[in-house]
Amino acid sequence: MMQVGLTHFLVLGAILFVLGLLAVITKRNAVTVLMGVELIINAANINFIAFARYLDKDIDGQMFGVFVIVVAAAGAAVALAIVLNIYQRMRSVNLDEADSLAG
Amino acid sequence: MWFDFAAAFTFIVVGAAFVGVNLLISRLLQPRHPTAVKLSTYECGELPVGQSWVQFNNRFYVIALVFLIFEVEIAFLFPWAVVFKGLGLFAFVEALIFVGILLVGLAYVWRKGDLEWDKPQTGKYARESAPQFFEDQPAPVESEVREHVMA
Amino acid sequence: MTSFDVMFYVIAAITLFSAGVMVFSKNIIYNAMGLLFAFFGVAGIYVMLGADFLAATQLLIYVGGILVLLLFGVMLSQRITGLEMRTDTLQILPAAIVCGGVAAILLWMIWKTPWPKADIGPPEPTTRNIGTLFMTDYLIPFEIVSVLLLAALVGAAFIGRRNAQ
Amino acid sequence: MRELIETLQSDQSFFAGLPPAVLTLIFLVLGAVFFATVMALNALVMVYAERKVSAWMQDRMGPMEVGPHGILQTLADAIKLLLKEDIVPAAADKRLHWFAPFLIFAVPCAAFVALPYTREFVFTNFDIGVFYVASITSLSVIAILIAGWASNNKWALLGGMRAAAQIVSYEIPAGLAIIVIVMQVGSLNFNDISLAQDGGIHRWFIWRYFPFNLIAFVIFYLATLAECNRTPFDLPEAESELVAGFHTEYSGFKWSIFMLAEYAEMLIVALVGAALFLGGWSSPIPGFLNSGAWGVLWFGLKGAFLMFTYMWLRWTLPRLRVDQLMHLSWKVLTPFSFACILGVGLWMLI
Repeated sequence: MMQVGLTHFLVLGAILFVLGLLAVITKRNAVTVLMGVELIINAANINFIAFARYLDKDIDGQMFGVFVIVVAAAGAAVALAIVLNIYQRMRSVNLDEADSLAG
Repeated sequence: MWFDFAAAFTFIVVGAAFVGVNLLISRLLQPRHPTAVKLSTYECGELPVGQSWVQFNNRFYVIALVFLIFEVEIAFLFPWAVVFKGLGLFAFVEALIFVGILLVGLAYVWRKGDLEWDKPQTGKYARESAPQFFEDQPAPVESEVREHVMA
Repeated sequence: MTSFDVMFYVIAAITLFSAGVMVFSKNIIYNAMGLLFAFFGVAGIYVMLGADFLAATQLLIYVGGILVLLLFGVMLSQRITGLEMRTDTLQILPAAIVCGGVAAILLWMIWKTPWPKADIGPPEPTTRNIGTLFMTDYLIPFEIVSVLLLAALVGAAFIGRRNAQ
Repeated sequence: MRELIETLQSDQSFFAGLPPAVLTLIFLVLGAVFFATVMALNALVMVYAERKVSAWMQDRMGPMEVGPHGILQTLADAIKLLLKEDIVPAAADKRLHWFAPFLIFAVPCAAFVALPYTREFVFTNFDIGVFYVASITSLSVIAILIAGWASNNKWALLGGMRAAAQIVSYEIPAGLAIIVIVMQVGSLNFNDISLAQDGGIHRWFIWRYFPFNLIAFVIFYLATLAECNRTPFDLPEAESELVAGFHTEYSGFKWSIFMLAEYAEMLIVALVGAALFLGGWSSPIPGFLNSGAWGVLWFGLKGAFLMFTYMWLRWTLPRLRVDQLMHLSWKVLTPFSFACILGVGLWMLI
């Protein structure tokens, strides 16, 4: 077993990314899809910070990480508001049922 | 740094283990005579109606939303506060702009009444608007009652 | 194996297992619990990469903020009965193909790229540097973040308000 | 702590042969067990004190039967709770019902690690100490929501939702009040913050930049009181309307875990308040017992004083209404804490 280095962190990030992608594709409930999106964002952030530590040796990657977290928070807030609104109109948060623009 | 976080991790694990050991001891000592009535959900002696996983008012969501936005702001203000002493006026003006823009948001939700919770109403208005569950009225639909109670 | 390696495998196992729970469990609250530990594990990974401020931010914003918001969202958007707490899965076969493909490409790329061997020292505290960078190189993004947050707050409050309809 | 481990290794002592990682792990586990025990004892003492204080304020005797002046009463209660049957309602989600006590206890346990106990001996030296404590304590919201949901009980769920809404609302003013102090020190490290207040009662942060720091202290005090769900902010457990709030369906020792966690959280916020505003481990009289292990005494006394005021308030003030609660957090405390940051910032510039 080789010493833990950049590759290990990248592989971990890749697996997390794929798991998040799986959730986004397969889940029917909008809130769970959002959870999958958060997982994907986390996976991307691991890559940013791993590169910052092992390649850049600077903290610019961490700055990116902070901004990514902020954007994720704003995105989650708006997305959940939309989900709740859909729920109130259609009494369902299943994405395949929310296929009408007219509400 | 790694030592500190390793200590924090250890504390979490040991804290959980402490609970586990105590619950195990309790489990070994306690009597266990479950009956159907004992295992029923407690609703002040009434038989439970429906599941409890009911729907709540959206107001909870808006509170959580305002909280999240300001939490992010606090996370940004912490590193700013650390360097504020050394940077002086420039950093102060920057933070002022940053906070000022967000205070507009607070003012917005304040103005729109999102921060209001239902107040108990008194006087004439309350008598008129209070829900009337009397015999001459049509019986309220269950969901309406629930929304009223949960609000 | 150093203790660093051991910690990495422990944290990675926690993260991946809880991410698995998040993806494969059919109960939404269990999904949220899986997400909780996945966020926690990712915070641990940040610590291992020397990003202490970012790890605490992850706990504060993701676990203390976004996850609470998601839980509120779950509780606000479910029907009364417990049956509806289950979430179905769709499109399992195409999803497996797509995800398998993406995973293969990513892993192949990571494997094939000749990453430079880097000598790295012990991690340094980062908060002061992050604060300084906020006030210098990243000043514009710092200010724009507040505009973004304002937009998100106003927009989401408008959409999420009950009587918006 | 790390220095201690290094000394033990370098010596020709009993521990010399062990690899450093194992030695560190042993010490960390011992420390964690110690603090978990402290949390349990803290709850025993505080419950007794709460009974006696309330009795004193209402001009009655309080517990008198078990031991002299009823001093063993809470111990007897603890043994009783240990022997009680643990009821999990048939309708509850069993796994999460079990899981919530673990989470709610582990969170304050993790916060203890970063606090400053004495000048010389720090368990850990977190560079981001204050921020770490603020973020780790925000996790207890999740545990409360899970406990409320898993019980599958209307009172529990409503209590959990209310508690969550209340705690998150008051996290904002508490965080902003902490920032007021961090601005003045320029560090998030608890020991730096305590060091900046060393040298007597007049150097404590609560008196500086008058009145901004005093206002910040009041904001922090009220906000953390609300985060602990204490009276007058105990709406989540308002027994007249919600039975027992989010832990209605918890019985036996699981219920007492919630109590332990609640008292531990009170202890943490009291100690954090003492470290930020009341000088931490430094002695109130310049040069008087101001070194070494005496720091623990001063720190503990300040924390105990704050906890006594929590009890005092509990038996003095009536409970707030929900709308008053939200009003106080968002429309009073939050604007005032921004004003404190503004005032201190301007003052530091001139």
